[in-house]
Amino acid sequence: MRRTVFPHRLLPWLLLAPQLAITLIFFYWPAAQAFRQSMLKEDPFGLSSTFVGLANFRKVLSDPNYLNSVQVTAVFSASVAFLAMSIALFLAVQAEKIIRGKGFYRTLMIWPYAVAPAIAGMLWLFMFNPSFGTLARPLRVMGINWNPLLNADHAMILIIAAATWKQISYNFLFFVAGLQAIPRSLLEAAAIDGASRRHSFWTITFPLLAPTTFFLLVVNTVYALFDTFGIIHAVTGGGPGKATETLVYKVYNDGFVNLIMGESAAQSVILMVIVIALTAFQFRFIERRVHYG
Amino acid sequence: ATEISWWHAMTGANAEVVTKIASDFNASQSEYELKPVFKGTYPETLNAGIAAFRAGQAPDIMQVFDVGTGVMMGAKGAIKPVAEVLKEGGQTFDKSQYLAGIVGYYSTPEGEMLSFPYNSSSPILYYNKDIFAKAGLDVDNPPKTWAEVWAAARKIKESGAATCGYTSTWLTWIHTENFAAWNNVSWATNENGLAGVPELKIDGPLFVKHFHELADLAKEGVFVYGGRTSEAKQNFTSGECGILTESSGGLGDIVKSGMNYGIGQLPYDETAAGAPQNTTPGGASLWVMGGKSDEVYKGVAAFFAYLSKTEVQQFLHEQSGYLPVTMAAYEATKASGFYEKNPAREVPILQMSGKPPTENSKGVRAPNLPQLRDIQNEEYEKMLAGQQDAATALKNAAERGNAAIRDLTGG
Amino acid sequence: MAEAPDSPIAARASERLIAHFWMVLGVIVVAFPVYYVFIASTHTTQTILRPPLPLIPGPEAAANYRDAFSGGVSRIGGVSLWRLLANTTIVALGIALGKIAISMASAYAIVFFRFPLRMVCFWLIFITLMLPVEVRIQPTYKVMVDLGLIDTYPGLILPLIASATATLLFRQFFMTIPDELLEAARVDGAGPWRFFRDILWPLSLTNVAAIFVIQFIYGWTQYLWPLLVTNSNEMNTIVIALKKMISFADADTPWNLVMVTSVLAILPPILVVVLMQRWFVKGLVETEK
Amino acid sequence: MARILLNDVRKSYSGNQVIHGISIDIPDGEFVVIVGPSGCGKSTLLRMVAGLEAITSGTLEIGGKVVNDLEPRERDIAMVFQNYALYPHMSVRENMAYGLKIAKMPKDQIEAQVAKAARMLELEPYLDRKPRALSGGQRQRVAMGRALVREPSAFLLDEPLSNLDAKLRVQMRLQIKEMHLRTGQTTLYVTHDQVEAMTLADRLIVMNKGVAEQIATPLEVYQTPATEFVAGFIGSPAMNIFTVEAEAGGVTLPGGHRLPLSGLPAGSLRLGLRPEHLNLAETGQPAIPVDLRSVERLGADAFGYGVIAGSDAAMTLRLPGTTQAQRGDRVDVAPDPQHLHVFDPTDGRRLENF
Amino acid sequence: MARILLNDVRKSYSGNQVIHGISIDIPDGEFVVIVGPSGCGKSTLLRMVAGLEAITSGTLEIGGKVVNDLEPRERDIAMVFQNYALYPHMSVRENMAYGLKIAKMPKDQIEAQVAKAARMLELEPYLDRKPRALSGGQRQRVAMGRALVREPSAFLLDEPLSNLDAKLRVQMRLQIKEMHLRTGQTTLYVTHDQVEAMTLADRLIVMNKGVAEQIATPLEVYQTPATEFVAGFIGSPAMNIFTVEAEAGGVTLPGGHRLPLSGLPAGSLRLGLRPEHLNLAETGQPAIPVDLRSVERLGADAFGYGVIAGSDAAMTLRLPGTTQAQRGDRVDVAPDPQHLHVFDPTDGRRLENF
Ligand SMILES: Nc1ncnc2c1ncn2[C@@H]1O[C@H](COP(=O)(O)OP(=O)(O)OP(=O)(O)O)[C@@H](O)[C@H]1O
Ligand SMILES: Nc1ncnc2c1ncn2[C@@H]1O[C@H](COP(=O)(O)OP(=O)(O)OP(=O)(O)O)[C@@H](O)[C@H]1O
Ligand SMILES: O=P(O)(O)OC[C@H](O)CO
Ligand SMILES: [Mg+2]
Ligand SMILES: [Mg+2]
Repeated sequence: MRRTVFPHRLLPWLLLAPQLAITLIFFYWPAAQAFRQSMLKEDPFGLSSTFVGLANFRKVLSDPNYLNSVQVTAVFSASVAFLAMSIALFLAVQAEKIIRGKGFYRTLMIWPYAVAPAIAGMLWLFMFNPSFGTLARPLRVMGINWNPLLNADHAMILIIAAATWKQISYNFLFFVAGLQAIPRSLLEAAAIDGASRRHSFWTITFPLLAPTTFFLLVVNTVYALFDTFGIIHAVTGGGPGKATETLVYKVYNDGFVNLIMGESAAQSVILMVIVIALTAFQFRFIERRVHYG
Repeated sequence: ATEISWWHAMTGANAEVVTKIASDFNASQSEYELKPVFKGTYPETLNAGIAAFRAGQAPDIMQVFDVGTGVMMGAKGAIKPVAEVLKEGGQTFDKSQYLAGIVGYYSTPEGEMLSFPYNSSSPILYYNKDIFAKAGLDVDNPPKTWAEVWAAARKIKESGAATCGYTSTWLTWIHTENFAAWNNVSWATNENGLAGVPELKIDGPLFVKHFHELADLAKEGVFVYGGRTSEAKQNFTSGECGILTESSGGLGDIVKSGMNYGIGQLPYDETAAGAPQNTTPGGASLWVMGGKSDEVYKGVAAFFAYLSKTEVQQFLHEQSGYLPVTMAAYEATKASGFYEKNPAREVPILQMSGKPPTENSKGVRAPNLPQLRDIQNEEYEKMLAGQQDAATALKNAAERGNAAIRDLTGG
Repeated sequence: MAEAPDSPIAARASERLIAHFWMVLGVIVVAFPVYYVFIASTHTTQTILRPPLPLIPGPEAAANYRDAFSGGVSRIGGVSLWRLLANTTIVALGIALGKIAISMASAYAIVFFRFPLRMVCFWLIFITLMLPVEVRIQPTYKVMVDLGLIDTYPGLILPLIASATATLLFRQFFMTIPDELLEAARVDGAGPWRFFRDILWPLSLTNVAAIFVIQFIYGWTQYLWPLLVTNSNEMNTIVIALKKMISFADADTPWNLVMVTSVLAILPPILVVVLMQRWFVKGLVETEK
Repeated sequence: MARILLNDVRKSYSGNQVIHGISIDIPDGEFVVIVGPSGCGKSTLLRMVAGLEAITSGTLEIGGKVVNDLEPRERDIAMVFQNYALYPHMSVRENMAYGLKIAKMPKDQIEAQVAKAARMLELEPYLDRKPRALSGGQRQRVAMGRALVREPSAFLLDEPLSNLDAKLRVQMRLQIKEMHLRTGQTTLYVTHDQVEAMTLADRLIVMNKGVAEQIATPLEVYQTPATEFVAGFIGSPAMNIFTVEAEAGGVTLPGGHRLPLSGLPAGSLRLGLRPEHLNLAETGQPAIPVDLRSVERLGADAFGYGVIAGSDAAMTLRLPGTTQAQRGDRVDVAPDPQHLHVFDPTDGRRLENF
Repeated sequence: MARILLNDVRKSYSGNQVIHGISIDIPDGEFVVIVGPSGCGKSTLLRMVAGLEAITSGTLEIGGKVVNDLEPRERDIAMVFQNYALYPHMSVRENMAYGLKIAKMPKDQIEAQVAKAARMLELEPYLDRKPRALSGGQRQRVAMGRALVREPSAFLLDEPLSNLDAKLRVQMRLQIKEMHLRTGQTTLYVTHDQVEAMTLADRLIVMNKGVAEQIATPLEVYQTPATEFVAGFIGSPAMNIFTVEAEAGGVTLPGGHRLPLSGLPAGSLRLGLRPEHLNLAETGQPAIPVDLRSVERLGADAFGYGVIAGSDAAMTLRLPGTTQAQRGDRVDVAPDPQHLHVFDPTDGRRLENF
């Protein structure tokens, strides 16, 4: 923890007020509503609703499809978070080495982030549709029977790739910022101590990058868990079968498309609990290993 | 002027048509001002409407896709039947003026029209004439039955004219719901759900036979699966597949792709008694939301009356590719010689209104049709991937679907 | 500034070459889809509809872009391209700036002050890292209606700045600021505001730039929320207009215009990135002597 | 201008006490130097006065006001940090001007002040550089300048000259002294340098393990160190201290040598002799024989390091720069009886009354 | 073990030259101390040898191999940084063990090495602390320890003792010397401390503004400084240097005083007299009258700072610690004719042949 701090009492509250207000209105209030809704059985328009207690939860948790979805989510989220972070870190490290053209690469790396999800779905269709996709052709030529429409593994690979692709830019940007804050003197000391570049990366740079990495870990976990249903929706629609139906896609699909309100709300409550647990875990256990300057 | 809000999900050229119709309507009178608002895809529009209704801000008119019909009908207090609106609004409403296949779909079993059909479509068959020629198939006579389609498709593949013989969009809508209606077999009990809570019958022998054949074709690589909705259209425009079954609404893209295409009726199963019967519409209809002022309802009624006008219907039909909803518009279009130039436009109308609908062909309805389609798609995909046979796939689809329905209706 | 390009701690030429190789590869993979859209925007609808698409620009660029600007987009969107761009810019800027302001303030409070309930606030905020708009859409919408924010810019902006990611980022960064700097500043007579303005802010610029870029783009590409809280075409954003053009299902999508609009929708964020480049200054972190 | 009063000030880091109750009354304008071994708590003490470190217990008054709970900026102090703590994003000029800017001094006055300090610190060529492009000593001077430009009521300096070369150091030392004479600001100054400590201080605080062992003028500390620790710490080379057995008429040194020192209390004692008070013995004079282990030649002087013959009690001798003595030689030295230091072997306190 | 050979080594920072061509041949095992004013390029030179700073031109050989383009780790050196550069995320123990771990030394051996260094540096109680919980001197000792545990062929130390107290410093100095005697590693050592420079060095490099003004043994440097700069820089307090007019039979000092020094070349000259070579004049002896401006009492000695009467030429005197002289007094001092230093007034070079 910080050695010195400002002693003010009121000021921190003033500083926190906007965020707290917005959080309460736009997060806690809706979350409370979702919680209420999860105990109801309701038609979409809310014309009739019956209190059913925990029935929705019971139902969701006993649904084998839901458990399947938990598994899909675990594989998908872990892969996306891991890949998106490691590829971005790798590229950020490369970019740091470059002196001329750094800005150029940096700009290009951010492009995919600028692609609205609405367009991204279309792009992936055009590129990876097994028969006419521009990039599916080369795969075919290489003898890979590329068919994410029917092959569950291919579909999983495809959405992992798409979700990773979308997030690399984000991670890249923050890794670049994080790398710049590492004192060069420490790398010098490591060089003197005989560390190879690779070694000093893993023993000095990486540990000192931990605040950024930790931030990205939290953000990427959340991203992989939540913000990816748009991509799944556009790219595989949860299929083939239920091979790519993640928890949040299911929440979205059941609530938004199928309009099964109570169950969808129950699912989002479960999801919230999972993420609260995950976030708490990350802050309590993983952050212990983070070294701040 | 009283403002009337109209939330819709029309994109592309169809969005232009909406804008044009609205401004023409506004220009035609001064009492009401119709304000069309794009609210995203069909599910997004429906959700926006629901959220708005719950917040007391529902629009006056809302476009809801075909599969949302069940939900809207269930929301008794939230909507106002169109028939009522028209009557109270002082508009004469003569049901017989409308295409029976379409109006039937959006009415109660008792015949009260609940929503106003805006954009209706019907699945038809497209084929690539160049590929047909190359494969030595009759370029002017597309296959009429599924058996003929299978044969032609195999020939295309075998002859090397194309890598894929046949593909189709919407397996649920075309190969299940319309398959049932067109071949006059039951999709579900209770008049396919129009008369009450349905119990799915999609694991019937005719369905099994059909999907069995489709699965075989897929195994041979003759049939290529393109996705759950319209994605397969691209497999056709790219020249990869020789035959496509797809909504009549898909014509625009096919025309624009510049390919040498032909069209035919949706194929039927020649072993089915009475086939071909009639197809059922896809697309969407306009629902009037409840709890609005009389003034608004009057305006809505006036708009629907305007929309029913022959020249408006004719415009809608010719510009958007959707079906006209009135007989008069159809006749007028025919008289104008439009169909000679665009035979593809007439086929869906003929399919839909060739015979008076039976219990099996008025359409399908379930409170959770999107979910049922999801279930079907999942099972079909497993089947096409070779993980299960057609009988199992359909049995699973029916069972899981029925369970979902029971769940919802508390049955 | 002596950012010695020849410092042995910096990569040597051979390594730089390898780095270039990886960057080029990375950029190709990552930016390819964008290139793809650009290529598509230079072809006719017909070519686009008959995939696979060629990988080199076609001859229709001029025609397509002229069409888009001379009303092609407004014909479908019901509002001019300029208006769309203006709306989107306002929303994106509002979100980016709002988020930076709010989250810097709260991270500052959490890191540089000790006060009762600090940890409670900390958890209250960081638990909200989850739950995207889509999942909480109905209640949120109701709040907007109650606050009369439908069809307003605040309505478009406020709910989207309610996330803790930026706060987390600034917290992480603030925690790495050496104590000495705070101490030196306090001895120099700086209170919380001066310290923030004179020390913390300049040192945070790289991160602010990153957050700004990310949030600007996030705001720029928003779709579902703007769609929900606007009932007037006049308030549409470019992504809504874009979505309005694309139809996979029925009929006629002016694919060439879609692609042009996609390119135009990507350009401003890219411009922002380019303009922000100079804030990504090489760290001020000292070398050892 | 301010009187600084510490009253039993203590500091613990998570239960681990590092300042064990220090009390001192520093009248307005006094120059107090804190010395002590590394880690004894000098910086901590300074930081507590500055308000950067919470005071665990005790009270601190500045200018007659208890300031335990006041912010650093409310204490009107300037401080030079041991590790510089320069603002990395500001140029040298901006670093120095920062405090003045906050105090809302007019621009031209700021410039004048900064220019003056820069001249004095020989920093003029570097005013527009960022700290990272400076040498260690230059950075230290900037840190110094940042404090000098301000005119606070108290100055706190934590080893401000440790990275400077001898010449500049002498120069700076004189300037600090001069400035102090001119402005009369109360000053607390931490240093390791004996010369700085002796020459700058009005009073010296000699700290050891969080305790102030002696607070007195430099000469007092040098001449009458209060404890064995102080005796060994102040003075360079350090005082030679060893155990002797005193009886009437003389003492027995390690190695069994006897010296006819009288008047010491009988028994085991710690005897301290500064190298500069050991002269080469004339023949016949009672002397201490020292076996030299090494000789360091510094120019003007040389230091001989050795042991009392026949023992392992270390002895340092100060020899003339021209001495011929070398490793292995035996040298006889005689202590100056005026300058004997005697300490209690149990608690290390000085024994005065003998 | 390695010979280090610098051949016209230069360094520029973006066009700004800070090392102007330094050549020196350091035979294997030599202990070379670099001194010079702050900012003269000492650290830069060291960093070039370490491989942390690219060499702008010239060649650097270590152990007979040109290493200009080698990575630091390929040079087999250890270095103590002026600002410590401790790894903030590692404990003291880990900081010290880091280099050994990389060298794949067995675990128990690492532990032994670290324990040894920690004992020597009095760091044992802090082995498990992170650097931020250490005092300045403790940090410096860790930095030192990090280099000590390794056994490289060359040691580079950049003011490794500047933050230590006098006592510890003496102790460390002796230990460094001893270790060097034992292991015989070639060592480059930067310091500001005259005592360190004089006692540790086999040879001294006196740098000024990027130029090596003199490279010689400490005593040579002290006794026969090659330039006026060196003369003024080495020795503390610094040599008094002023301009005199020499003619046959005597010189005229500032203030018009005449001294009967013979044998000097006629004309304007710079005359240097060390404080320790000015003795209080006996009555009648030709003397330099000095008006004291201040007197610093250090215990053993006192320094008198003043000017030659009637001029503003500064004079520093070394007086006995017991002197009664004080500010305002006039003192007559006589130079030791054995220890005159004469420099060319134009280029500052020493004039030997007079
Ligand atoms: N990155 C840099 N860019 C420009 N000039 C620099 C840079 N680093 C150092 N210098 C300059 O080079 C000169 C030599 O610096 P160096 O650090 O070698 O000095 P030094 O002799 O070690 O001084 P000190 O005793 O104060 O540590 C200094 O004047 C310094 O200002
Ligand atoms: N944050 C901390 N946590 C625990 N112990 C600390 C912390 N900071 C300092 N200490 C310990 O407190 C003691 C006093 O530290 P301080 O910095 O005051 O020493 P110092 O006298 O200034 O030494 P130096 O001359 O080496 O700078 C040291 O032993 C140090 O290890
Ligand atoms: O919109 P269309 O004509 O593609 O019809 C598809 C159907 O609406 C699917 O239910
Ligand atoms: Mg200290
Ligand atoms: Mg240096």
